[in-house]
Amino acid sequence: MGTASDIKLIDENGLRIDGRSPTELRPLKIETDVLERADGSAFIEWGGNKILVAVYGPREAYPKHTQDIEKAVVKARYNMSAFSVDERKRPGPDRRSVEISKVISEALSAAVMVEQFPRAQIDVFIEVLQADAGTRIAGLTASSVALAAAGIPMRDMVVGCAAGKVDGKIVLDLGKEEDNFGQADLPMGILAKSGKIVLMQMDGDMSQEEFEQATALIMDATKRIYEIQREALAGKYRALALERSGE
Amino acid sequence: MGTASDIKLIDENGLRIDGRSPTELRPLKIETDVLERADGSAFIEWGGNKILVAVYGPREAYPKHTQDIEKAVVKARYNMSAFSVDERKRPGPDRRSVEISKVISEALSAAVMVEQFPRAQIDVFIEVLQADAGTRIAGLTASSVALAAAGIPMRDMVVGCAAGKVDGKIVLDLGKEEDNFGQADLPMGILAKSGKIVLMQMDGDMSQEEFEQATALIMDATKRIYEIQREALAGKYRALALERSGE
Amino acid sequence: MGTASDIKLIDENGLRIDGRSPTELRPLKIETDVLERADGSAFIEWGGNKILVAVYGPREAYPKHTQDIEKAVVKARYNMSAFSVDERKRPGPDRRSVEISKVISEALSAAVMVEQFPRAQIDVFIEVLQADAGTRIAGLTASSVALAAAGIPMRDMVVGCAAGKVDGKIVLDLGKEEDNFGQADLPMGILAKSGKIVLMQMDGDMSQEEFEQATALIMDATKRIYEIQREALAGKYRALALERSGE
Amino acid sequence: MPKDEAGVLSEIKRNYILKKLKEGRRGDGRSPDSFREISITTNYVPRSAGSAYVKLGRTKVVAGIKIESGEPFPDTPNQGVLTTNVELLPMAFPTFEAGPPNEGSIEIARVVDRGIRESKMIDLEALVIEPAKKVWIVFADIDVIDFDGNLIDACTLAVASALRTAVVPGSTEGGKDFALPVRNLPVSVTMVKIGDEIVADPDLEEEQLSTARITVTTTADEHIRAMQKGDTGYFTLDEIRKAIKLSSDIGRQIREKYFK
Amino acid sequence: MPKDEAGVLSEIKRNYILKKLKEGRRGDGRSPDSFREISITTNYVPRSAGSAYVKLGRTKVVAGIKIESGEPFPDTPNQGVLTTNVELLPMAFPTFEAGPPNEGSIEIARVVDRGIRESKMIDLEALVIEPAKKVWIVFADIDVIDFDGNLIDACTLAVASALRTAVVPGSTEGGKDFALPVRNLPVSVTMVKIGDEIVADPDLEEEQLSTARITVTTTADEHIRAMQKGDTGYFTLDEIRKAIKLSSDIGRQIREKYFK
Amino acid sequence: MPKDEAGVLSEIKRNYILKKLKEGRRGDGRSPDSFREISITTNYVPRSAGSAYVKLGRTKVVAGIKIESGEPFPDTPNQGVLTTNVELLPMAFPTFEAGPPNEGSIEIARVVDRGIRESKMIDLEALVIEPAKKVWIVFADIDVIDFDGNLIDACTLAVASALRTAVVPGSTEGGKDFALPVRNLPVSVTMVKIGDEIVADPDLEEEQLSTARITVTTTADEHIRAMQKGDTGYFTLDEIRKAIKLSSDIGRQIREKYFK
Repeated sequence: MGTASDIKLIDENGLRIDGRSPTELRPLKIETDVLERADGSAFIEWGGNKILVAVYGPREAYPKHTQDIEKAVVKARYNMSAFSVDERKRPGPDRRSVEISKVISEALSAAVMVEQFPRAQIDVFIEVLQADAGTRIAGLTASSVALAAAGIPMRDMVVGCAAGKVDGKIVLDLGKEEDNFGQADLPMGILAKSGKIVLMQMDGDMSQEEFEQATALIMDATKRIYEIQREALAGKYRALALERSGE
Repeated sequence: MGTASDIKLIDENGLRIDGRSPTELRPLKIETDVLERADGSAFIEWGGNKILVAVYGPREAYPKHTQDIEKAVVKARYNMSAFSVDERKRPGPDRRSVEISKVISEALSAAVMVEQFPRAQIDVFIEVLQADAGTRIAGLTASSVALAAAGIPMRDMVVGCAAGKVDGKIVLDLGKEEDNFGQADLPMGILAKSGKIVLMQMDGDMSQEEFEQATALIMDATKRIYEIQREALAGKYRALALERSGE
Repeated sequence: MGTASDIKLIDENGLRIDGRSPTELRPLKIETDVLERADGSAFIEWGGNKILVAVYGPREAYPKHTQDIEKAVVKARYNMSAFSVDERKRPGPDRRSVEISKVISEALSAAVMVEQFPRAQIDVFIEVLQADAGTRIAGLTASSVALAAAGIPMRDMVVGCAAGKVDGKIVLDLGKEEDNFGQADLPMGILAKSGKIVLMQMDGDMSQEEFEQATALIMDATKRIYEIQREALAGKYRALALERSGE
Repeated sequence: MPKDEAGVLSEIKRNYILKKLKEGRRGDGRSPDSFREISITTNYVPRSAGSAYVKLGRTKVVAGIKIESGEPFPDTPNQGVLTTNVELLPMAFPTFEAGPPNEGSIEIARVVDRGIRESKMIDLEALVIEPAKKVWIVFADIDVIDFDGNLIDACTLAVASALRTAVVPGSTEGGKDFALPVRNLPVSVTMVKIGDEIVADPDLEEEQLSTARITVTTTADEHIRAMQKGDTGYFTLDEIRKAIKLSSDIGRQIREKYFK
Repeated sequence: MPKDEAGVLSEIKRNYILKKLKEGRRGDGRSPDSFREISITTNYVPRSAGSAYVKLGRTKVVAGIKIESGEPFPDTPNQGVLTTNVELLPMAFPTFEAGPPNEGSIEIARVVDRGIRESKMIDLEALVIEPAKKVWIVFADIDVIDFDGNLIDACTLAVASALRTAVVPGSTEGGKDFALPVRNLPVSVTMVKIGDEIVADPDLEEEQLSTARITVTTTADEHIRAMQKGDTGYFTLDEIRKAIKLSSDIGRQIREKYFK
Repeated sequence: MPKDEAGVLSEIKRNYILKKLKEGRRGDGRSPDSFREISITTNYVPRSAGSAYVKLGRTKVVAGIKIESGEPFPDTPNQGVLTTNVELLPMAFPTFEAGPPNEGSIEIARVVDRGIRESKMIDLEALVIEPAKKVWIVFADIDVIDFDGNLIDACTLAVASALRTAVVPGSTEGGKDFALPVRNLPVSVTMVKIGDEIVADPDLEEEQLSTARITVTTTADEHIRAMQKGDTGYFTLDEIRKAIKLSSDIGRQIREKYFK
């Protein structure tokens, strides 16, 4: 986690540096079907994050030796564009993005009905156009929407959400300064209906008591995020319905 | 194109820094069959350029997925040797050589009777041993000769030639200083008999009128270069004839 | 070979910087079956060298085009761990390790009954955990033991041993300072029983007379090293015998 | 350029397009010399130094500019540096693959770069911090996110638009932030030859039917700043003259309509 | 994680292990919350700055530390640098291949690194030679030489043990050599879920049967410093609570037994 | 080494060559200890610092030298740097592929380099510009353009010839240009074993028939400066003695004939 600093991240009124309360999410907006070629797509703006997700598949897994005869392989590729962060990022995967791609792939695999598509591959391309804190959970949240928009059968939606520790206090959904100068970050991926945990990473310093507080905040926020996911998809189906009635 | 400079590239008599008139080519010499292993080869000296070309094929395209069931794939690989330029060049392709390889491959494809060799590959290896200005058109000119020397059926020879703009004037076949400090360069690849244009790139600053002047110079020079190509090949056939009569 | 220096490598009594006589080997110890997964393994400590060797195979050679229809391919991979040398070594092969892998592969091929395993591959992984001088011959010596421990039929054991020139004198088995500041190094790989030479490299400055002295030292030491190899393997078979009688 | 998902355009579609072209109409109803609809959203990635999201029909690209201090090239000690990179993201098309730039994306980036560079759009001489030691390096990176043909023009539009809004972070080097000094505006126009027809701004279907491609980049003075012929077919000199004229005309219209 | 040599665990073995687990016993007789035998040999590579050879059951790894002077990261000018790398050597398992780190070894290295880093085991602020210019760079490299499951814990044990014995070569920078300043000791505990059971320190067979993996790294204060969930299955929140508790307990035992 | 185009030498050719060898004659009529015709053209690439085009029978290589200023290696602060690289160009043989050096070309480059280096041909100590800071770096690059066996000797001949004519661009560092200081001349002689015979300067056919290869590089004092045994066969000690003697003799002849 972050480096120590003199910056006061929570003020005397308990408000955070961007004015949020400890249990408040940053502004969050999801749009579907933003791309034409992809089988499904979504665009998420979450705080300053701008992330595009495209889904292709199910299609035959390639190269052949990667095929699983029992189920589809979900392959997420998390990528930061060269201009997404303060210092220009050299194109291509680095160790961080390889790890994030792996945990997101695993989280989505738990939600998709992979057993329906043996030998297939489902590609989820996550492009971070602008990065604020929490790109992996924003990318995960949008991926789930893009999969649904692609019509891929899922047992549940995956919601990404994080809580962290800032100035010694547990708060929801860290912003950039909080991420840089906070004491802990706990990103999670949760199946919306069942509450099962399919992604979890943590770094920093948290007592077991603080972990309880953090997960309570996350579990509660999950419902709100799920609503936004549903609305984004409802927008899609409304649009489809209109299209049809317009014929 | 080049950087601005105080160097005078054309003198009061209209002569260029190396003494040439605006419509004059640098000295140009082509030799064939300079290598033993290749199916065809050529060596070109054009100004200070020294370029070796070897042709292999038609042979089965490999890997298999690169095969075209309707025609042969012509694959040129333009490469500068480590010692060919002022500062030692790291071995291996860079972006410039990848682009040049692509446009040369495309230009040669237009000349070779590719439809006679479905699923085949024709490799053209261009090695720049010493680089002066205009390596791509010199390499292209020699490639055409090497293909013919390899006995590969062609509908026409490809001639490479460039014109450019120097001290505000359109001149033929830029030399090194002209390339470095000139205002425009227009390399072209032309089918000798039909005058069709199969390679063209331009960078710098040229009015549409100047473009007309430049292409006029090039079209005219094409004939002279084509003669040199023919002679190089005639030399080959003369040599063959002598060999036979000597038997 | 080494750089010139004022360091006196042989003292007035003819003893070397580590107290050895010119014909003395550094301490040498070999252990087998130090790993569980490998089909055979050996650990060698030779002077300050600590080298681990694992053998896998014979197994089907992969990729297929590397198969030899007449015999097994022996593929040694010599690798230095990042912490094996003074300055941290970047992981991955460099030119030196590629060359060493090649000459060790060739030396072992001469000893293994490769004709018994057409289309197969025998992998020999050599990991240098701590490098002193002479890692290649130590690795070769241990590889031979690991192959035998894996039960791979061999016509002879390969013994690695080196001699060199230090302060103008021919001595056996150079140590680190001798390697750094000596005048020649001659590493050899010898078939223990037949005395055939299957690896030889030399660098430095040696007269033909000095070469004779050096090979005499090496040939003599070969017998001693071979004894240590045999004992390491005998230990293995003794252990096996005990295991069986204990059943 | 990649084939469509079926790998090749169906014979029927192909004949339909060719027939229409002979009648002076394109598959989507355009005239041979017209561009698809263009939409430009600048400042799309506000945290970059400059950015633009461009739609050219259904082709979509995002350009982002980063400006950092660094060393000049030894042969141009008194100039800033421009570097242009194009990523054909796998999200943009079913057969695009992740990995280092291939010859296709390298060609696009180099043609876009030449247009920007040779038009002298950026005043590189105004980007020197300390001669021969420290200059501003302008990174122009383009993400191709949705592919339906004519990437060169979409990318040139996006980079040019992004550069026009870009800010040099002078404050990081003890000065003040200032607008990137830009002057000329290069417009690239790409045309392909289908049968004997030349059409501008080809979509993917048209690219698949074409035998040769030509890009002509011009500035407001109607001078040519960069050209690139592509593909295995040919052009006659007259066809190239026509293409240059077309580029010049379309460039004027685009400048008029989008860059007032 | 790789399959065993046959590619999959035989049905018979699988059922045997699952059945035993229901009875609270593991294939090798361990209880669900117990580790395999641990053996730690420090100073195994005496010429490195610090080293340790760790056996965790039949899993074997060697960690070596190199400490060199170099530049700090621009955003942490007053701190030394730690970098952690794991090599899954092809000697360790039949299907491991030589080559650059794959996603498996990268994940292991990053989880090990986070445990060391977030526990603040190394006092990075004490590793500055000249602020913003020169600091000590600590390279922790781990060779995996024999693989039988649970690499994260084996590697964390090895790196932590090696760091505790490491010496900074201050004499190369005009000072004195000094012991690397370490304080907290992170202990990582990895657990997997097989059926509905959670077992600690899985061996390879158990990893192949498991649906989800979780690593919890704690310090002596029983605070959590790093966590990582892996694999395509899930945990309930209660299962994670249980895992944290287990990690805390096992961490205490390991500290007690091996790091007195 | 690569096979010929058919992949293997035909049985007939093979038997013919073996039979002739027993009679002391080689396929092309040479005696076992003779080289093919050598042709050396120096200054072949006049814009490089030094160059040579060498034909050894039908094997052809071009060596070019570049000399640039740069940093010395930390362990040899008072010496210039030599680096040797061999490119097996795909134009040289049907099965050579473009790409980074493979183990074959690396071995060749390293054996050539050792011969040059250990003979102390170049006076590296005379290549210091500023001790520990700046020295001359000598890049010896070799293009293999036509391949018919025995690359090590062809490359050594080419590099040695190129170095003898090389000029250090001292004027770029405020001094004067000067001839690269060279003294000893290494000559490498490569021999292969076919059946029980040892033949020098093998062509491709002979390389394909041979079981073992040995290179011995000597200087005028007939000392050995570098040796390399290759291939999966063996030599007896007597065979190596014979090879050393042969190398010494041939080296004398080559020096006599080509380097007066």
